[in-house]
Amino acid sequence: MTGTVPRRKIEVLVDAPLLPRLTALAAAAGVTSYTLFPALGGSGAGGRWSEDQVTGAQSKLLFMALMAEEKAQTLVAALEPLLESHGLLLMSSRVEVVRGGKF
Amino acid sequence: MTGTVPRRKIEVLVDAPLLPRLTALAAAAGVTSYTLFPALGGSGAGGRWSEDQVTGAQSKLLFMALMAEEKAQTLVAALEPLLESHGLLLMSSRVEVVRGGKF
Amino acid sequence: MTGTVPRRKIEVLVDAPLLPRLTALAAAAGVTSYTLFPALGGSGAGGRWSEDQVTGAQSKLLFMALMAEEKAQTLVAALEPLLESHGLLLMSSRVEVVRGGKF
Amino acid sequence: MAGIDALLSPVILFFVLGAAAAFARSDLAIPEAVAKGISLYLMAAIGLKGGVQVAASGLSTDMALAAAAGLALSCLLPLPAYAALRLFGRLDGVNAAAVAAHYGSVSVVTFVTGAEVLTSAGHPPAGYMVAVLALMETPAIIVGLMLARRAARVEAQPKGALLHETLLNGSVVLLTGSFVIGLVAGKPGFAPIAPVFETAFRGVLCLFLLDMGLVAARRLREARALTARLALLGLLFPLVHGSIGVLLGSALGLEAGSAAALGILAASASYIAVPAAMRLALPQADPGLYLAMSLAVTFPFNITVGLPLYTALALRMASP
Amino acid sequence: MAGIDALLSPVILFFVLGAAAAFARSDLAIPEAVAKGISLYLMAAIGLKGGVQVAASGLSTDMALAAAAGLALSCLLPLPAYAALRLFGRLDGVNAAAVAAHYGSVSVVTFVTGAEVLTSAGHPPAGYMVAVLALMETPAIIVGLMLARRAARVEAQPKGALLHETLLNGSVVLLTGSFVIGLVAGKPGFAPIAPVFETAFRGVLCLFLLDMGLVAARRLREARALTARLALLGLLFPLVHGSIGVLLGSALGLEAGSAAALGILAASASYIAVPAAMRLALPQADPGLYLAMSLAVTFPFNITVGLPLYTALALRMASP
Amino acid sequence: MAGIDALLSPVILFFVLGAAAAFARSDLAIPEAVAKGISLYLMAAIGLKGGVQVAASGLSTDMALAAAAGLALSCLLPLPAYAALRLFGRLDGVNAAAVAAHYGSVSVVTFVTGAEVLTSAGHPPAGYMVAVLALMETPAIIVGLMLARRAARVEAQPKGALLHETLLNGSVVLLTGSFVIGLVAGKPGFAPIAPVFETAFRGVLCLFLLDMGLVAARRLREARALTARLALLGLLFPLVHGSIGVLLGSALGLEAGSAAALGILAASASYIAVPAAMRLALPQADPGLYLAMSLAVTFPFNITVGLPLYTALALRMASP
Ligand SMILES: Nc1ncnc2c1ncn2[C@@H]1O[C@H](COP(=O)(O)O)[C@@H](O)[C@H]1O
Ligand SMILES: Nc1ncnc2c1ncn2[C@@H]1O[C@H](COP(=O)(O)O)[C@@H](O)[C@H]1O
Ligand SMILES: Nc1ncnc2c1ncn2[C@@H]1O[C@H](COP(=O)(O)O)[C@@H](O)[C@H]1O
Ligand code: NA
Ligand code: NA
Ligand code: NA
Repeated sequence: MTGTVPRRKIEVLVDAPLLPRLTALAAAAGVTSYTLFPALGGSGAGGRWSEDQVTGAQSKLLFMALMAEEKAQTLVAALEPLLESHGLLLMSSRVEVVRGGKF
Repeated sequence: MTGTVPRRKIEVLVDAPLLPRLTALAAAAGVTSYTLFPALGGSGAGGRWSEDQVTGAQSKLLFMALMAEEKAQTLVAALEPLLESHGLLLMSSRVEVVRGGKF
Repeated sequence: MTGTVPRRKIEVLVDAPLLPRLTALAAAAGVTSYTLFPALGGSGAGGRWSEDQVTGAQSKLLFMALMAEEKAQTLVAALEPLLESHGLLLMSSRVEVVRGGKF
Repeated sequence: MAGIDALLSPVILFFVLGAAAAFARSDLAIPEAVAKGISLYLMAAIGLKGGVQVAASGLSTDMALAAAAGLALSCLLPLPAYAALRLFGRLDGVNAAAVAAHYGSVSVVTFVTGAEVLTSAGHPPAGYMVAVLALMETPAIIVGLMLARRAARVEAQPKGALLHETLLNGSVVLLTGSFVIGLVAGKPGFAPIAPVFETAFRGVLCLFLLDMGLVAARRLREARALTARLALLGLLFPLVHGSIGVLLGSALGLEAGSAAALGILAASASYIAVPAAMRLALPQADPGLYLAMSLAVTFPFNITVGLPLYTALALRMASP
Repeated sequence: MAGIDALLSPVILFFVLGAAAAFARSDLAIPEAVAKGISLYLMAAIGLKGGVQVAASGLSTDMALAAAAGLALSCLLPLPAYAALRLFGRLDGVNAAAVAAHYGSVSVVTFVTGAEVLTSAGHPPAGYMVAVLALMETPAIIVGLMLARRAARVEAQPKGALLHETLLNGSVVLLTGSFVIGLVAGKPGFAPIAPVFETAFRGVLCLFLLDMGLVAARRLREARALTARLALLGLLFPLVHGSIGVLLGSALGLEAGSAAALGILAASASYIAVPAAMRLALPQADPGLYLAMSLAVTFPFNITVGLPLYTALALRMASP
Repeated sequence: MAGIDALLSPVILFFVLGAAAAFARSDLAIPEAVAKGISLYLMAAIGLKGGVQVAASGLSTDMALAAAAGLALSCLLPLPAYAALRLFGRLDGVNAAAVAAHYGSVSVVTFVTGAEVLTSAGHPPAGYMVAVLALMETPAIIVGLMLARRAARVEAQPKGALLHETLLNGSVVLLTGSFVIGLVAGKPGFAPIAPVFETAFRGVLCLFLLDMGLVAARRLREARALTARLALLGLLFPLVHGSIGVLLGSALGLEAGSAAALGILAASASYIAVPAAMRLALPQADPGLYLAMSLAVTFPFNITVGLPLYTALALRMASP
């Protein structure tokens, strides 16, 4: 594909009240560019949850950041304690981006 | 990447009223962990749709589940009749996850 | 995996007011099937943004389209001027789809 | 004249504004969550008011007659509609059955707008018409599915599931539930919540019809499957069904307002409960088609032209 | 009797309707954004009205006494609750501490519904009870975390951060802020906005309780972690805490309405501020458990059975 | 004094509460869909009320004069603003042009809040000022783009497209459409919807300004591009433009309320129509910059300090 470069895409499904901690850890690892997507609900070992709750305590969102391979390793390492203690889901995958200089 | 294991990510774009059937089929195939994301609109062979409809009949969401390779094959096979009859879109891709024991 | 075929998934993070232009360019490149997902917020070189703004000027969404490899190249080429001028993020990745004849 | 007055009331004008904005491709849009919230409010309000009125007036034979008439209309209207859609509309069996189900069922917003127009013209429909509305929502779905099953090899459905899904459709539950709450609470219980559910009703309806105008016109613009023949049927069905409803209501001795309301129910086409059921049970049918007909053709026609017509017909039948 | 009357008021009936719809697995649902919007409206309204009342009545010793009593209840009630959850409920230390924190804190919607019931029974709580409500939201969180820390090796928290997060929780800020605005604006400043924040209040509360019924019943249906023993505690805690609150209020000489309100606050369990804090500070605790107890057991119990009980007890204490 | 009174009205206090919550980093937030819904309601209400008033008072030369003055201000104010932004603000041409366009255009919420303040001070602006508001939204955009084109090689735009997008911007369409509906419906048609669009207006405005306070303060906190010089301009522009508007209105013989409203329009800076147009047509310009200036500096200044000032100036000009 013309003009694309490989990057790593890191996605973390995070509880809304935890987001500030996640972005702070990411920033400390040098990752300040990211995009957030809403999640609607789900099911896991801890039972079902769904966004239509008056209590916001269980709403979750997807943190997504693109970066170079090395930086991704730093980020995953930096997030690992939070992933462990709060049982968060992290996915890592390979994508190609256009205008790779930027990302 | 330290501590990650490969998993398959299955995503299905599903009409909101069909979701209970999809999750029932998935549960029957042994997949009870998933996350749902909202979709806003789209366009396909059947024309355009958009979420800002009073009628909820055309709103769609994305079902996403991570699992091991073998389970993914079972799931896709279990969903195939529903995919066929209702013309749903299923995507399958490879991702790495942290704390693979859990997923 | 039984019955799946490889496709390319193109995702573009686009400002809401720019969407009509993006879909027009995609249509001109022969891509008329796509799905839109909402984004909630993010951070980048241009600072933070978040969807909870009265002004809709900074809300963004994710344009996602599946297609064959060759078409993806055409699409990326067709979108490149818009990506450049408006600094949009484009990701391209490989997925498997079921019922590949359709997509 | 009541007709022109009704057309120039803000409620209808906001619908026209929404439609005009969508045709001009303005980016005006009401957030989906807000529109959904308003439609739930409208259903709760109409249910409550109906229940409170029935609590005041007591049960009556009129009520039983209107209920029976409504049920009959919901079951029977899809049959000639199906024939017309196949023969004149040139639809295949499954699509014809899906569309016919929409026309046997009812549109809550058309009813609500009609009740407002009738009330401000001095002919409020009886409170029990809300119960008739709830009764008419689902039978047409069953009839439509039976038609589809005769026409084509349709995937066997887990029957209980579908029945459950249609009978417990959110709008049916909210309407019926609010009706019962109104019945239990009566006038005194309703008084403290009347500012929200009665005084504010018309104003909120304006905002909702603004959204309906936007939605209907956008659908019309994007409707690919809509042929001229089908559009014509989308205008004829409400005219014919509405007249049948009014005449039936009058023949059963309902007062003018209730007879007109029965006509409005018959004339209206569903765009909430039925599309959801069809998407589940008849996935082969094209949602672009049935939503275009009910939402983009019949709904606007009823709001602007139909309501004054059915009202006038009911008044003429009432005055000997 | 006031109790039955209260049960048949539309406000409570809408809660029952929502719960029934969820148990019947209807797809009725109120958009999350709308429910959130309504809950913010309710907090602003209750805060404003409290502030306006205090502006009219001035400061009093009653107010100081009620505040002290509220603070004490929020700090102390978690302790016996924790013991009961460990010994009778068989929970581990961290989960017991998390649940106990919920029962020390308060539920705004329970208070709001109780205030409506009390007001329509002729015993409105004093305006300053809103300030007591705001005071009681957070101390229980601190106590709960201390209990958890004694029970298990809990991840050391950046303390300032958590304190900040609980004290500046949106609901606490909005309640307190609206209270102050009401205090500053007084009756004359409130008059022009009273149609929204006072006249419309009850009707909007109906819609909100419809949603709460849906949410509570769905939680109950999906609650896996809820044992019979824990469900029993979810009924006993409000009874015991509510009685303590009423007796304490009466002993301090508060009028019947305010004593009942203190009981309601003590009886209620948080499902907004505390769950968010627990998710942050005690991630090992199971949200399915504490939300099921507070939202799916205690909340419905308080709304339907508890409110009339605490009211009756307060009235009996008041009349010698 | 009217100024202090206005500052202590709940409408303004809710704005202050929102800003304070955001500065204290509270997680208080109003869902985007609800805030959007409220802003559409405010536009519909202000349009309707303006139309109803013009229907009552008839056309006048004042109206034509005010319209011409508004158009002239929207076209001309960007020019000196552009110069100041380049020379004193040290912005490049494209960013200066984008910011200048915002200051030529108007903010609906500033106008609405100002109209409330003026009305409760006994000087309601004339109904036609709503039409002037709608007229002033878009010309500044065209002027801003022309300035940008002179300053830099700006991507050639499909002209029709942009003109279409700005003229048919949702807020312009809703304002104008509601104005026309008010004109057609008149007092009698408006009466049944007045409880929603008039009685409830102030209370709803409180909730909206709470959100605006949150949004403005968050923007200010996160604004990186805002230099001290630009912030100063964000305070000077409204002062200068507001004074010009008031003086021009007074010179044209408008009554005090309308002259003050013209000043408020001139002083206000757009944060809906213009940012959207700039994002499309001038992607090189920095949204963080122009939104910070209009939303985080000028809007709060106008709401708290500007409104009383322009009112006082208009009253002094009126009383000889
Ligand atoms: N295998 C999975 N695939 C997709 N989402 C998952 C998976 N496992 C957990 N989740 C999501 O993570 C949330 C918490 O998971 P758990 O801690 O297992 O309850 C679930 O409610 C899901 O939304
Ligand atoms: N190639 C594609 N890429 C992304 N989304 C698609 C694609 N094809 C279909 N869709 C989505 O699936 C919906 C139904 O597709 P269709 O059945 O083709 O009308 C569309 O409205 C899109 O939201
Ligand atoms: N590396 C990245 N990963 C994820 N999202 C990004 C990245 N870079 C930019 N974005 C998104 O694109 C938006 C605009 O980016 P920018 O032009 O750098 O301000 C940001 O606010 C993010 O939402
Ligand atoms: Na019908
Ligand atoms: Na409590
Ligand atoms: Na201006």
